[in-house]
Amino acid sequence: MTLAVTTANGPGGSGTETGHGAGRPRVAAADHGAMWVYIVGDLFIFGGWFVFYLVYRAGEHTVFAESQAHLSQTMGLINTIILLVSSWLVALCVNAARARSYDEAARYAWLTILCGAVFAATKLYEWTSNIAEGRSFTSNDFFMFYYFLTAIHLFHVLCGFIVLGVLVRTLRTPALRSQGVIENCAAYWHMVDLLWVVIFALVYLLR
Amino acid sequence: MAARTHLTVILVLLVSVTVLSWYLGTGGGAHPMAPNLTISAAVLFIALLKVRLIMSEFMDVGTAPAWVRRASNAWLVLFFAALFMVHIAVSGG
Amino acid sequence: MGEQMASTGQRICLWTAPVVGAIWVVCFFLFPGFTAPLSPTLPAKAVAAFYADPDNLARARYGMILFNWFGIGFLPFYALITVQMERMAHNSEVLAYGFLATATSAAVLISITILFFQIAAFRPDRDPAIVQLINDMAWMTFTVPVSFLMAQAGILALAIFLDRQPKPIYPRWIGHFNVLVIPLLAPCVFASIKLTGPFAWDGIWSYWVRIGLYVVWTIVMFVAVMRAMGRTAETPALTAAMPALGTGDA
Amino acid sequence: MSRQGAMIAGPPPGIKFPARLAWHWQHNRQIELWIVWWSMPVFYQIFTITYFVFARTMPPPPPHWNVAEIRDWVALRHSGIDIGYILFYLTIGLPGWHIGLIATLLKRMTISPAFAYAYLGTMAAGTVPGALLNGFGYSLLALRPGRDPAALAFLYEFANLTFVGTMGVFFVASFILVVAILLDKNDILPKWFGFACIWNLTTEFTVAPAWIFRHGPMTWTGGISFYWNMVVYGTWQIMYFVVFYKAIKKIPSNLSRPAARAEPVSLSARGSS
Repeated sequence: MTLAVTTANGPGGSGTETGHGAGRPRVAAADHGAMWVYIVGDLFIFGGWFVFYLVYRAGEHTVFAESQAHLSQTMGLINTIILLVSSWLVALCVNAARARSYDEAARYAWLTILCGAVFAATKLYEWTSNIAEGRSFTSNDFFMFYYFLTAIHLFHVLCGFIVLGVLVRTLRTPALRSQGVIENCAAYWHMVDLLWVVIFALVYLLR
Repeated sequence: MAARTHLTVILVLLVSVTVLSWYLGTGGGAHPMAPNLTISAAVLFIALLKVRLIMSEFMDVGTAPAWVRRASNAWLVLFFAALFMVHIAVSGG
Repeated sequence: MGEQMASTGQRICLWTAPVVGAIWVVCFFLFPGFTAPLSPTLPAKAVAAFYADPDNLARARYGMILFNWFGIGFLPFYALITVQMERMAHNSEVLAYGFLATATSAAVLISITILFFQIAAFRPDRDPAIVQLINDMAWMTFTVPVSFLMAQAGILALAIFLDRQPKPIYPRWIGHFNVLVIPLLAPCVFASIKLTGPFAWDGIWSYWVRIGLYVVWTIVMFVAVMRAMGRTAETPALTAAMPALGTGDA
Repeated sequence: MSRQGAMIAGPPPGIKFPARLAWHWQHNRQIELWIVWWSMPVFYQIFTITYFVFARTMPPPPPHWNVAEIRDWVALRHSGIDIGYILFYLTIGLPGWHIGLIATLLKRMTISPAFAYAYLGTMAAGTVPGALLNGFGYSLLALRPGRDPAALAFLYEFANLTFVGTMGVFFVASFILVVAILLDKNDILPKWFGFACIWNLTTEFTVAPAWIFRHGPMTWTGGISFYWNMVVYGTWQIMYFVVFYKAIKKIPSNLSRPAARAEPVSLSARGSS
C-alpha cells in the first residue's frame, strides 16, 4: 500500500507544480503547510524531552557523568557524520529535482536511504553491545534516557524510510512529480538529522 | 552548479564542527568525562550552530511559510536558552 | 437482484436474536448466581463457599461456558439494526455507525463479565479475599456500565425521530420507548457505590428491572426490525428514492 | 463543488435561543452530525471534571505507594471517587457516537471503506479497556476499603495501568486516521491534521515505560509519560474538535447517501447491503 503524500490542494489551495515549471524554488505555501506543522510540532515535543533529560541530569550529575563515559563517543560521532552526509544528499536531491534532472535526484534519494540504513545498523549494534555489557534500559536514569531518546529517534528514522520511499516514488513516476512533495519529504529527513545532532550533543558530549 | 558546491561547503563545515565538538567533548579521548562547564557550553553552542545551519541551508526554512520560520527560530532560542539555564544553574551552583 | 439475496442474509441475522435470547435464558437459570443474585454484603468466606459448593460449581461452570459461547450472540442482530438505520432518510450514516460502535462496546463488556465468573469458578479453593475480588469484578462489569445501552438507545431514538419520510423505517413509538429506556437504566450506575438497597447489584432496580428492561427492549426491537424488513423487502427501490425524499421539508 | 446551503438560508435572525434550536431540528439537514459533534465537547468536559475535579485520579497517585498509603488516599478521596465515577459511568457511552462520526467522515474520503470499518472496530473495542476498567478499579477500591492488601494493590494497579497502558488500540486507530487523511483526495480532513495524528501516535510510545518503572519520569504519573503526554494529547484534542467542526461544515448536504458520494473514481456499485 504506497503512501502517496498528496499536498493539501483543496478546492481553495493553489495547484501544485505537477511536472511543469518546477524550476521555481518558492512553492506555494499551501503545499508546504502540512509537513511543516508536523516538523515544528515534533521539534517542540522533542524539546520537552530534552529539557526533562537535563533536569534529571542536574539531579544526578555524577551518575550521568559515569554512565556517559561508558558510551563510545566515537560511535556517536560516526552516526552524526552519517546523518549529516544523508542530509547533504537529500538536499542535493531536492536541488537536482529543482533543476528537473529527476534521475540524478532519484539516485541521491536512494543514497540517502542507504545512509539511513547504515545509521540504523550502527545504532542497533551500539544498543546490543551496551546491553551485552549489562547496561540496559532499567540500569539507571542515564541509560533510561539514552535508550528512550535514541529509540524514539530510531522510530523517526524508520518513518523516514517510508517518507523517503514516497520521495523516490514521486521522483520515479512523472505523473506524480510535485516539488511540494519532494521538499516536504526532504524537510522531514532534515528534521531527523537535526534531532540527532542535538541528541549527540546532549547525551554523548555534555560534561 | 553553484548550489551544489554551496551545499558541499555547508556539509564540510558541519562535519568539521562536529569533529571539533567531539574532540572538545571527549577531551581528546584521554581522561574520563570530568564535569567541565566551559566545554559543555561550547558543545551546546556548536550544536545550536549546527541546527541553525541545517535549518537555514538544508531545510530551506527561508522558502517555508513565514510562521514556520518564526516557530523554528523561537524553538531555537527558547530551547537552547532552557538548556543553558538548566545546565549552568546546576554545575555553576 | 441484490435486494432478494440480502434479505435471506438479513432474515438469518434476524432469527439469530431469538435463538441467542433463548440460550441466554437457559444460562440465566443454569448459573446459580443469577437466579438468586449474590449480595454484595456477603463476606469473603461466604463468596468462596458459594463457588466451592460442588452443586453450584458444576452449574456455574457449565452455565458460564454456554454463556461464553453466546455472550457476543446479539451482535448480528445489532448489525441488522445498523443496516436498517442506514436506510433512514438522514444526511449521513453517522447515527448508524454510532449505534454499531456502542453496541460493540456493550458486547465486549458482557464477554468480560463472563470471563470473571469463569475465573472465580475455576479455582474455588483460592484465598477467599481473591475470590471475592474476582466476584466483585464480575458483578461490577455486569451491572454498572449501562451507559453503553443508554447511548445505544439514545442514538437509535435520535435516528427514528429524524427519519422524516412517508414510511419511516421504525414507527415513532419505538423512538419514545428508547428514550424511556435511558432514565430507567440510569440508576444502575449506583451499584458501584451501594452495597445494599434497590440500587446495589442484587437490588430490585439494578438487577431485576435492568434485566427485565433489556429483555423487553430486545423483544420490541426484534418485532420492529421484523416489520421493517418485511416492508423494505417489498419495495427494494426505496434506497434509490431516498435522496429525493430527504429534502428536509417533511 | 459549491456548497449548497446545509440549511435553507439559515435560521430567521433575531429569534431567541430555544426557537433557534427548534428551527435547526426542523430544517437543518445535517442536524444529526451537529448533535453528535456537540456531544464531543460535552463528554470531554464531563470526563475532565470526573478525573481532575471529583475523583482526582488525574494526575494519578504514584505507583511506588505501599498498601497503607493507597488505603489512606482512597479513604480521603472516598466521596470524590463515588460522585466522579457515577458521572463517568453515565456518560462513557458517548465516545461510541464520536466513533460513528469519524467513521462517517472516513467513508466520505476517496479511500476504501475498509478504513472506516477498521477505525470503528478498533476504537469501539478500545473504549472498554481504555477507560472503563479504570473506573471499576477505583470503584472497587472505594466499595470495600477493608480489602485484603494484595487485592487492594492489584485493584490500584489495575485501575491506573489499564487506563494509561492501553496503547495498541489508540496507536492503530491513529495510524488508520493518518493513512486515510494522507491518501484522501476529497480533502475532508486537512492534511496537517493527518500529520498531527502522528503526535498522538507517538504518545503511545512514550507511555510504554509506565509498564516497567515505579520511579522517575517515565511512570504512569511521571513527567514525560504523563504530563508531557497530556500537553501533546491536549493540543491534539483541541485540533480534533476544530477539524471535525470544519469537516461537517464542508460536507455538502446533497452528498448525503454514500452511493451518491462524489468519487473521482468510478462509482463503486453499493449493494443494498
